[in-house]
Amino acid sequence: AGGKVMTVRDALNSALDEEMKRDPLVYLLGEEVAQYQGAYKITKGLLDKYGPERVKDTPITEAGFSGLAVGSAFAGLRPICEFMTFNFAMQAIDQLINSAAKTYYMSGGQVTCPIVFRGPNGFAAGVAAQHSQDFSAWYVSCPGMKVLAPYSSDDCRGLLKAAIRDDNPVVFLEQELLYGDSFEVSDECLSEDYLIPIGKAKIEREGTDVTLVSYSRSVGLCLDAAAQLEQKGVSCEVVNLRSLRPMDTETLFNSVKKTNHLITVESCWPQCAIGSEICAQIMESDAFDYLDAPVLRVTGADVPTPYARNLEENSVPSTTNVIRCVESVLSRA
Amino acid sequence: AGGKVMTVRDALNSALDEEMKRDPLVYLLGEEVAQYQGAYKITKGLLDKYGPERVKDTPITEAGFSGLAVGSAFAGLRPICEFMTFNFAMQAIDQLINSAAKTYYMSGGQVTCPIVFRGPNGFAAGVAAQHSQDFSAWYVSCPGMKVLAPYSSDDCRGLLKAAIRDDNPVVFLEQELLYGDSFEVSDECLSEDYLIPIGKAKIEREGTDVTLVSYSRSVGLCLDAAAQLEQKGVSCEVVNLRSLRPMDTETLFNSVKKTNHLITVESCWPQCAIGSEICAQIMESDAFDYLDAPVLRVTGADVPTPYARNLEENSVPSTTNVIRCVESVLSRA
Amino acid sequence: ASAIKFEFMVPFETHLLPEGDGPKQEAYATRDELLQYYKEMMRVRRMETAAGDLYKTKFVRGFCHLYSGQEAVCVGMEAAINKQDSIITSYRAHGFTLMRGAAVEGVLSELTGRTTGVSLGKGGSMHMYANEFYGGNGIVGAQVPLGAGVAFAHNYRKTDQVCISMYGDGAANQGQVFESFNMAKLWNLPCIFLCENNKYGMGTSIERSSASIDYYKRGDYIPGLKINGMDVLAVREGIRWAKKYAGIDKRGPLVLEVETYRYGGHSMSDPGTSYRTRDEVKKMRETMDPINQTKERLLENNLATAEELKEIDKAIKAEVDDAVKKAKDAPEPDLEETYTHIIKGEQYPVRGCDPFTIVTPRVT
Amino acid sequence: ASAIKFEFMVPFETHLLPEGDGPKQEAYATRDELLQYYKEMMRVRRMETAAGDLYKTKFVRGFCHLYSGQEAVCVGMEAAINKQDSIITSYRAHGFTLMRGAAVEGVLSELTGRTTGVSLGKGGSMHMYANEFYGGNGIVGAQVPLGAGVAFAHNYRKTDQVCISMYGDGAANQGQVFESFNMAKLWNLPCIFLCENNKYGMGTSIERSSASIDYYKRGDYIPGLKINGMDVLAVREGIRWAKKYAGIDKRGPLVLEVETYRYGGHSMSDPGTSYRTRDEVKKMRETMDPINQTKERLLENNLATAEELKEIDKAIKAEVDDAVKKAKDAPEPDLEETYTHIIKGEQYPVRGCDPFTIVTPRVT
Ligand SMILES: Cc1ncc(C[n+]2csc(CCOP(=O)(O)OP(=O)(O)O)c2C)c(N)n1
Ligand SMILES: Cc1ncc(C[n+]2csc(CCOP(=O)(O)OP(=O)(O)O)c2C)c(N)n1
Ligand SMILES: [Mg+2]
Ligand SMILES: [Mg+2]
Repeated sequence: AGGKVMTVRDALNSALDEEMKRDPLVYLLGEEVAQYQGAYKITKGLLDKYGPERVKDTPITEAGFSGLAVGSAFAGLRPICEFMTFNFAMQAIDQLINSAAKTYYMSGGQVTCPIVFRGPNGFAAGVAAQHSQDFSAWYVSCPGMKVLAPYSSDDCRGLLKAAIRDDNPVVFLEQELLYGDSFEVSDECLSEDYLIPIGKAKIEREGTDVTLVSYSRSVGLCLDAAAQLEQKGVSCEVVNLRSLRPMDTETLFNSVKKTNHLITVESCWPQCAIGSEICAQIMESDAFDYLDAPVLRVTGADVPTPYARNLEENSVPSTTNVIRCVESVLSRA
Repeated sequence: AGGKVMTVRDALNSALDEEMKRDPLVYLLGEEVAQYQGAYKITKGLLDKYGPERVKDTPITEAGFSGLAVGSAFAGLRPICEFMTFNFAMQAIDQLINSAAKTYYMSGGQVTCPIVFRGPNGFAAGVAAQHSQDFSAWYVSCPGMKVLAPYSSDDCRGLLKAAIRDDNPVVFLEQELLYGDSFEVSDECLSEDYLIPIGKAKIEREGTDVTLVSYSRSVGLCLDAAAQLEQKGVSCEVVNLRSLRPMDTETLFNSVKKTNHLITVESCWPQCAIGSEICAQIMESDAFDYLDAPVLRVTGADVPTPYARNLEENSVPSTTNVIRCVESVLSRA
Repeated sequence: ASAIKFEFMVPFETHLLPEGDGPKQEAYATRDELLQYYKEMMRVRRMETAAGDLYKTKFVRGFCHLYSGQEAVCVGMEAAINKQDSIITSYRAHGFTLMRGAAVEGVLSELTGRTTGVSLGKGGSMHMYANEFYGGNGIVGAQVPLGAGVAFAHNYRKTDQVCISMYGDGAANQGQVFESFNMAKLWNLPCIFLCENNKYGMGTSIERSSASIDYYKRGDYIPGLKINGMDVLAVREGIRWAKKYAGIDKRGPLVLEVETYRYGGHSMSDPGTSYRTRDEVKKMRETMDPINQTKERLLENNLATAEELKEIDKAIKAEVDDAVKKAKDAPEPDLEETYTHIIKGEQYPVRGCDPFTIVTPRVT
Repeated sequence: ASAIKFEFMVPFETHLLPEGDGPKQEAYATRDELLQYYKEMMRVRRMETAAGDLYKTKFVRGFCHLYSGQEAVCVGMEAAINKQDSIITSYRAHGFTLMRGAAVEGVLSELTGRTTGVSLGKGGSMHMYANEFYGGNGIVGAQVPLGAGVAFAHNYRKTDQVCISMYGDGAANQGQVFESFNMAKLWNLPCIFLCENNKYGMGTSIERSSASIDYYKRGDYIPGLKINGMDVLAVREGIRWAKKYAGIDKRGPLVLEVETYRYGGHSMSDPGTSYRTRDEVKKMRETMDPINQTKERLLENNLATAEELKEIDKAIKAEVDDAVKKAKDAPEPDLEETYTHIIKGEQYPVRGCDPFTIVTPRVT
């Protein structure tokens, strides 16, 4: 890292820009992506550069426009379909699962669907229950889909570009609360051909005592918790999954074999979530034998997201939750 | 059991009938539920008995009619909303989650939503990828929803009646392949006020060596496997969860404490499924210390359901999978 | 009190109605009525201004969609229906919450996330409810079938009540709106679909979102009526007629278009000036403002004096100021409330953010 | 060969088209053309009968929706478009798969779930594809926006091609159909929405599912055309006109209604007699059958002899019989195929039904 910094917003925007420049089959559609420059300004400037044929404002009809995008992918285009947030994609999820993810299989490989569904997912601030659901686990459950959940600007550039070049449907889960955050980026990351391989996790911080595994914004939480725990003499290794399906369990399990302790951290509701899956997979792997204590999960609270500030805070995972779990597993060891 | 047998279809049908008779606010809607008597004949005879005001054929507009049903529940009716299969409910899932499950909370308890969403879920025979998804885990993940997954005729009568009388949205997951199956039912079960408490599991078969935990049709698989394993001298305890949210982990964990071994069996895709959740919860509970081997999961294969008979068979869990897992955990002990 | 006749500047337009059917192109109103509407509209306006201020001072968080400019719609509607009739709308819900019986304090305290809020602080701006008011819904279009369902319940119970199921010009393209039209027509539901056409979705003008901007015709086979939504009397007359048509005469659903305008941005984060000109907004304010129009009617017909109106304004200001103060001072909910109201009746343990936080909520 | 003129028994009807626009109420066809259509319709009919038989003998499983009675639609359409034009339809897809280039054997082997099937046995009855034929879709209504997307791609590439996006009378009420209409009109897409009105959904007649049964008018602001779908020449002329309108002249989308009839039940499990009379079916077969009509045109105009037609029938029978045999005898897919074609390109390990079954599929 040469000390250059970039916001997540700019990372996403530049990745979109470069991939649209590179491949004329790539186009972008969604609500307010063109003239309004994106509800969260991720698509800023693209209408001017690529014109209304390639940057399309859609009506507020998620099922319709995502179905249309999928159809155009069947016919050889490479759409990037923005959902203003993934909450609204629930109206369209049949198109994502039944049309996008399953058709390559059902057709015995005849019909491909190179498409990226992207937009913010999970918590935002003060928007209450209908606007802050984390859908990671649902998409992860579905074969035929790839699911990416970037954390940093580097993740965003490298993974979004990889997603756009991928020949499969990719769900690309961003986080609104990260859009304005700045991260250091390397020169390599700024290259127009910077691709992060799908299916590879990243060790964000090395450590020896406990592994914190996470994705998206919760990676930041883990890093904060790790910094605090360092004060107390606890060394955390932080694994950023980056890709949720396929998931790089190898990197994760190697980390566990080293630290012998694992905490999963995410903002999904607890049940049937990413942490649950990691617990199950670790039980079925040889990494299990290296565990000195059972895995604990930090998750969103199992409640619809409340509006009031203090209740909302109480329903979003915090460093307190992480530290409490770390201390618990280490004390058991 | 007095030797009386009843099909799952009749169990469901009689439960609907009795609850409609009992409470004039209960009504039924869905595709082909009235004049056609139900695509799978679960609603047979009800139109004749209760008339077209209370048994309503809907157009093929899942989002619309489930939204309408939810609205009528807000306004004090007690709808039973049939999905021809839960695959089609994916078009409507926003109404189930964002409208039905979250409104009681968002309104601070002002608006209630007593509704049952029911229909077949999961595998059917020879219907390929778009028609055989198991949605259990998605609904289980969502607070505000209750999720039931009956196995036998007894389950179906007692749980459906309880669901209809419940003041919350309930997702009631049936299994098409069970509709024609006959089960013994007790006199108690035939009573018009037979209710099975939501949130309680049932031990279908007692055993000492390993616990098989399951729900819906896979309970049958476990019982078959248990019978086969008995031949080999292995004693399986089979836990039928009945209710997936809330889940009776107490009964389950007590069983594990007794047998010291656990296999989860379901037909969801593996990732972020019910088995995953059970693995995670057991790690976080004291039952974990009683395990003599890690939990293993039997699930649907992680593939879109193929059409060809042999491929389909290969993607649906079988007794072979269960027995293999049992033998593995017991050999590790 | 004797009523005065007012001719409408903008006539109603109809779709598929028999010649001569539809509301009259005029209305009668008394001094008391006009004063009441003036007061109610002014109260909504002041409340929304206060909400905006509370937002700017960070007492309100997240999304906050104001109703300024559109007041004649909620006030005119309420004047035409009764308390057993039902309304459901989108996230732009503050005005309706008030008109359906909440106090200004209840709305503003919901916005500040306090336990005195109409939803106990759990819903926020988009999720407010009241008697026969089914919210406040955040998912564009999703409230439309919900409203048809409320109408279904009225029909099921064989009452004369209607449900007014509201949506915006942007929402008007949502598939479930059309699905609802179809069921409402097939089943002859007393559902008044009401498209509030304020000319924009978020930043998208109606011409860019909708292949047909005649929203009152988009029920296709359902009769429609276009209403000037800047005139509270036109709204009242239109809704009164619609209530009789759908509720009392049981002639089936209707699709109404109410033309209106939002003065502010889409939500607090939108300055509302990138997709329309400042001039356009200014002109609407100057020539069409529903409160000014009502004021002029009162003054021009000598139904009230400028003094009287100033008194009303003052009283409302005091009411809202007081509500603001209370909304700021009221306590936040107990942390336990995080876990209540998930389900009704028997409770089960709820998991918080880690395995050590397990709460069994009180029964509600 | 010289063409003969045929007047249509059932005239086209139009919606929102300028006076005089729309296809002519007559068609010209040569002997070769009529013979070809006869042959193609007969091939579909025989194939569907064979499929039904294979179902009854349990070679085919699950859902199986036959096209008998509706053959003129797929044959007439294919006669009017070219191979670069696109089609997408629902689960009632066998006829289109054939017309778009598959062999009878490929369709029947898909039904029997063999590796020689058009989808390698993985899709079954509802999921068949071919060149510019995008399935075979099982979720009612979902294929309509997909088809609009294919049209979007044609437009994006600036070609003259169209996509015909098909749906049934039951599907016509689905919200995403209307969402697609709106986008197609806004963006002037070369999309021909085509409602195959065969009078019933599953067991629901059109009057019970649809508040308006004028399906060609349900695009509201989109011009429409109603076509007699039992007459292969009417279908051809209607589609030819539509292709010029939407594809070549770029006048935007259309909504076509093709009136047709299914002879059998909705699927193999439906006897198809509880919601309609046997008489109704019989009458349609006797008076409207598309194959018979074509046969009569050939015979009455001395374009072919009964002998010739019998020869054709015989050849088709032989072709289908042979295909049936092959479909029964072909091998089932390798078990490995369970795991292939989940994703394209680089492969990752796939979990089977237990933790001991982990397969890394071959690259596709
Ligand atoms: C399904 C869905 N998609 C997108 C959004 C984001 N969104 C909220 S309001 C809005 C614009 C709605 O415009 P309109 O219906 O005209 O209502 P108005 O705000 O003008 O009252 C959008 C796109 C949403 N809440 N739900
Ligand atoms: C979303 C959805 N809902 C329900 C079904 C079940 N279903 C399959 S076909 C059908 C009837 C469709 O009728 P229509 O559109 O007229 O087509 P046809 O079968 O007559 O060709 C129904 C209800 C489905 N496949 N998808
Ligand atoms: Mg608007
Ligand atoms: Mg039909």
